[in-house]
Amino acid sequence: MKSISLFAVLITAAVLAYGTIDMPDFGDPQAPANLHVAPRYIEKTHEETGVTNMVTSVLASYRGYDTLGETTVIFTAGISVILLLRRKRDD
Amino acid sequence: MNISQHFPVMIVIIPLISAVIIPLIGRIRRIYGWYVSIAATFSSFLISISLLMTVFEKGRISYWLGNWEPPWGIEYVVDYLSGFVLVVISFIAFIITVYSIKSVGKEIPEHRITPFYSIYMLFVAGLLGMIITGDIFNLYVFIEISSLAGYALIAAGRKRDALIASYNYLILGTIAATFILLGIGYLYMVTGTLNMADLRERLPLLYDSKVVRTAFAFFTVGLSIKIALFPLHIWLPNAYTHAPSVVGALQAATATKVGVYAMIRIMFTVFKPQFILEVVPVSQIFLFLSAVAIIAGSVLAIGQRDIRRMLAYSSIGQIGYIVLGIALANKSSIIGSLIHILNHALMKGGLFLVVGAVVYKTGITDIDDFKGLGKRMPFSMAAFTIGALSMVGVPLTVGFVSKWYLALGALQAGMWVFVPVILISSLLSAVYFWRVINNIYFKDDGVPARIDDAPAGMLMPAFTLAACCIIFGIAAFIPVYITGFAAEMLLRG
Amino acid sequence: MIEIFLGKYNYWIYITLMMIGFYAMIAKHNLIKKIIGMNIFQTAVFLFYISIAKVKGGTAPIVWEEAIQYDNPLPHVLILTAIVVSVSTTAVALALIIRIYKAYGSIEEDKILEMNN
Amino acid sequence: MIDLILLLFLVICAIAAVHMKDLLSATMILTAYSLIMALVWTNLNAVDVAFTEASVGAGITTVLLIAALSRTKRREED
Amino acid sequence: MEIITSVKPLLVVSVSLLGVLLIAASARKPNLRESWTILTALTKFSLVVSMLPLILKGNVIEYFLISVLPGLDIKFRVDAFGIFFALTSSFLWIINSFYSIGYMRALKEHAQTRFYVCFAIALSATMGIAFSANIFTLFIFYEALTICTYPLVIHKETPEAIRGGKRYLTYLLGTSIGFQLFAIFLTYNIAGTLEFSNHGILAGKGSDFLLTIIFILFIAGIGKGALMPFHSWLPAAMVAPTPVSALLHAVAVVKAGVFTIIKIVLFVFGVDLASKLGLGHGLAYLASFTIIAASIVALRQDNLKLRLAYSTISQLSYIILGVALLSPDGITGGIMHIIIHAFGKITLFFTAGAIYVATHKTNISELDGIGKQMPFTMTAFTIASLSMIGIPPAAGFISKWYLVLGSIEAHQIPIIIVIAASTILNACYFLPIVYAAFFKELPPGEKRERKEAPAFMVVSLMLTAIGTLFLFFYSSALLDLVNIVTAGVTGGN
Amino acid sequence: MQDNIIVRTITRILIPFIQLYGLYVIMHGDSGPGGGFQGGVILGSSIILYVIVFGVDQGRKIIPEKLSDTLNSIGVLIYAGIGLICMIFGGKYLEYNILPLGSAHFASHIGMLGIEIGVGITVAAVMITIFFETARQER
Repeated sequence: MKSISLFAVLITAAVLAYGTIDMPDFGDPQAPANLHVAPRYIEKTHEETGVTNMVTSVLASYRGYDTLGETTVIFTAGISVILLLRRKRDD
Repeated sequence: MNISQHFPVMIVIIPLISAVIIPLIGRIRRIYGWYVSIAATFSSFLISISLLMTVFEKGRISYWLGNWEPPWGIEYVVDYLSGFVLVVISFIAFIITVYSIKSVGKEIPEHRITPFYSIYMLFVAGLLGMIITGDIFNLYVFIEISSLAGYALIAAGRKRDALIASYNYLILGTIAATFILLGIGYLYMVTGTLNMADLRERLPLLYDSKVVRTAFAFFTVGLSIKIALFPLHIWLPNAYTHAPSVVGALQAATATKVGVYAMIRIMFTVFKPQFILEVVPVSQIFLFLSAVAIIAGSVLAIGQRDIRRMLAYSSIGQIGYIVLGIALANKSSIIGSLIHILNHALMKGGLFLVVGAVVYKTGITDIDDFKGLGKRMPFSMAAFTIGALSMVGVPLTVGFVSKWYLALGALQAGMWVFVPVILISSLLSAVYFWRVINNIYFKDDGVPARIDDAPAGMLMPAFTLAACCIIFGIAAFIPVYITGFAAEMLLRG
Repeated sequence: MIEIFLGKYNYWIYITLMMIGFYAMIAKHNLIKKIIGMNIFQTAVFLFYISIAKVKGGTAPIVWEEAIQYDNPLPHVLILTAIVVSVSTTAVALALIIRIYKAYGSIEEDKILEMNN
Repeated sequence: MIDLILLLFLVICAIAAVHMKDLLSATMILTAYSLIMALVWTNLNAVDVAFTEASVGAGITTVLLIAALSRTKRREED
Repeated sequence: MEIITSVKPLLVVSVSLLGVLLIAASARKPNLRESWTILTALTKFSLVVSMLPLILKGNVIEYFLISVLPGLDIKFRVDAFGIFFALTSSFLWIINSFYSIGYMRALKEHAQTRFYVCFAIALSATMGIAFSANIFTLFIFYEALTICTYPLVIHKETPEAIRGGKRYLTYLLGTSIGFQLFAIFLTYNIAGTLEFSNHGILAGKGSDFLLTIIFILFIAGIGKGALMPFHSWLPAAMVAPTPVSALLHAVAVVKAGVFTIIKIVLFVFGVDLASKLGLGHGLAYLASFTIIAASIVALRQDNLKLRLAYSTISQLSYIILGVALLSPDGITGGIMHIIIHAFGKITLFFTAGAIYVATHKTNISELDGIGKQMPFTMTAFTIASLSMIGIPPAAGFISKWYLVLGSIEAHQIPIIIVIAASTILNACYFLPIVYAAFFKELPPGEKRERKEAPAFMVVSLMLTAIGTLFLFFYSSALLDLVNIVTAGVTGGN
Repeated sequence: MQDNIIVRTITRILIPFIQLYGLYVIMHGDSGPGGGFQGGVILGSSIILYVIVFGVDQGRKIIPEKLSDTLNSIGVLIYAGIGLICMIFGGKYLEYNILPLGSAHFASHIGMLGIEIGVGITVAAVMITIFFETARQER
């Protein structure tokens, strides 16, 4: 079992390492991740949403729906724990 | 306010809000939770039909959440493919909800029923969200909602084996989800976008990038765990066997189907078909894996004593069919795959519902104990037989249609070897269902005479699914017509 | 070769961390250890995301007069969501473990599997 | 430079957390891991995320793990 | 030739399904139930007869039901060959019904309702096979026939019966799904249609090699034809009650098998293509081998029903042989042998059943002097044996005559030798029984008194024996029908 | 820890401050680090601290089961409800700008604040719930 796990881990590591070779360098401002969608968040946040924290504006407004999903996940966890652990009420 | 323009978001929000309301309303009376669930799934079903019709009238629907245009905001997309799958999943969810109350009342402790329905609706909302979303990170969020809900649902019953099954599913499911998250990160790193349509445009230039290939690898491995593609299926048999009957039915009929749907999305609409066929020939690997899955699933199913475990292994084989069609990647084979999604949802759902009814009435799950059940529960067993026939792929059931198209696709792709694979596994499934049918109808002893048939509330849903197996088997042009459009859309380069 | 390593050291570290967590998740028998591994595993992926967001000379993505360049806020948002998912999963897993311990009296996977057979 | 040291600490903490037989110690090391991670992220200007990780990873997760440990077993068996 | 659209073929198929409802509804009243059976049989026969004049004028009756998938239609088409088979089966069903009533009541069998219900469904399926307009429709009814005869085969529900039933199903389902479906699928792929046509649909489509493969798959896939090596289900199915054996051997199952083979050879491949590829010769030699081998095995059987079973295997191959010669006379002989063998073999089985009911004897060695106890029965037996051997004035002579003519026409002298040899073998295994029955002394302790079976049975078996003679003298009407078939398939365009 | 007077006193003093800070973090997510989620966790942990020090039974007296259950749902309902309200005023789901609150900026500001509060409530309530259920000792 241990050796199979180790094998799986090494394979995954190898794939990851393979992928890393072509990555843009760390902190490169010209990396594609920083060029396509993100600039609008950075430049227009204040103008479009009126808040100064870009993380908040993206979180709550541009991608507000993801955050609804996130809240739902938390809610799911809460109900799951109730489902799994709560005992019958005495009353 | 024109409500119909908001249908794409309503189909997810309605079950979600109902899930939130159920804990509040369930305090007044437990049964209200069930009523709310029925209302929510039924409205989702109606909305999904309306959406599919709109797609046929006007083409692809794009809904911008928060009115931010994609790729900056999140986009909801309904096209032929997602419209079709939405209808299938919401229909099954509705049917199983109608069925659920008696079985849940018996298999789940009373004080857990209200949270159970809440989680149940979250599960449905998560699946529907996965189907409709056009944004890969949003896909991840909904995968997690449905997965978390799924773990809890499996462990909801009284059996202790379910706990460890659920835990193992949780560990593997988390690995899968994290792999998907990693894949999303890799794609974002080189493209700077999360929108599926946008990715589709930007990726072809990067097909040679090692990052993109790694991302693809992580997506496929992650989703393969989620859909239990052989040999990553180890979580599935225990989970389906020990879960409460309703959960088994729901998971078997919907969860893996939606996983496959996500896989199709990634392979054909985020990447283009040429990527899996020409750039990195992963389709070859998938062909091989799916053939192994088809045979192995069927062979393993033959050896099982517990009927639910048998059905679970058979699911592994059926998933192989769907993946086979995807990997062959031509029009016929994709039609076959998509119809098989419908088919498997209908018949496996129906079979699990019947098994649930048997458990409800008698508590037996061992195939050897089914002797003479045909006399005691004739209607339930009739539904079971229809489902089994469809599973084998007998003509005039929908199972035949999907296998026919898969085989056509295999020949068109010049891979005639898969035709015998399909035939052999049909034979094997005939073998394992025959054991059950034979016990049910042609053996006498076993089930005590006081057992009578399941209540109408359980029979009707099972029969609805069985009837659909036959209706779509005879009027096969309906699913073929719809999925034909979907297949063409997917293959457009 | 040396640039590959030095220019991307964050990425190499995250791979290492991820593999440690991954190994713990699949090789350890103790159920809680698996959860610890899972946290390491997921957090490593988050580190990767945050590393993508970093821009040389950038400042935190909060509007500020003197800033010339900001870091990319999008990965931060995604990871906020992912952290929440992670803690939710942990909570559900722990709830399961408590139930398992109550049912089996053990949190060692191999022992539990023995008991099942 | 400080980055690299913190990252190395991370690796050490991860290995230690996985290796520890005493689950309570492992949990505490995991907390340290989360805190160092939060530091790394602060260093990378991800203040919101670091804040969250500090409160969730180091706070809630630890509390939950300890609560769970108190209801199960403290030691990992071989 | 005109094509007439009429709903009658559908009525013929569905009338016994209606009968099923009535039979099942009157399960508690045996007399009523049996009247329904007889009534349905009569209705069915008269419906078939009512179509006869049109067909004799050279017309074809068609009825289109539904299209499942493009190219896969459920469609009925009554032509000369189909109505020939339908007449045979539906007529013999009437007699068999009378006989069954006598047999089942005399032995006080259990589950009689199930018996009659399955019988009626089997006849529906047989009619469906006879009137199929394409291979797909034929395949559906072919499978339906297999499945609905299974409960009949295992009627006794003893372990031995179950084992026999298992083999029955395994062979028939296995070959049909494994090979026949594959062949149908390939045919659809290269021909683009599955409609039967007088000159075949495969000519000029696909390579010779592929066509040969398809042919082999078809022949292997039609297990009901009992060609060696797929014959062993037939002896295994001998555990069934005698009326069922009669059904299997004379009325429905094996006849459906050879009917299908003939349909494939003549109407899918066509005479020209089959002779061009040499497929006819191959099939003829396989059939010859089966004739001789089965006869030799038959010689060594002491159990009367088993001997008859092997005799059937051998006789069926006459039919296939005749068609495989691909000459007009050969085809005539083969087709004529369908009805001639049906009358002869049903008589033989009726007598075997009568002997069993009256004396509980099953082995040939116990039959010494039985002609003195059961003169009518054994007279019928003698007539039928003569027909099997091919001695005038029994009808068997006609088909053998045509077979010999056909082999000369096809320049196949070895085939004549085969026919001659098998005639001798037939004589060897039938005549000793006749001799023993009439000329040997009764075993000590048995009295020379009348011990005939119930009247229902004796009348039935006398009728079929007389029918055998009748066919010899009045064969011209049937030959007219057969000539339409042969003219169609061998004539010019 | 129920009998350690120092811990008990300090906890009593600290908890209001922690809660105040939590509320601050929720409210000021728009201009600085933090937001509904972090604030919710802080609010939740104040109660968790209370429960650790004073015990589960005492904790349940402050936050009864019904209350925390209700709050779980209320938070998500606020969030989803704001989305629906946006729809009623003719916008897309979660399109705050459309709310009739004067300027679009202000509307968007209020909308975001609203959902942050929703998130905060749910997160705090769920954290409390999870902790109560996990920490409850078997009797």
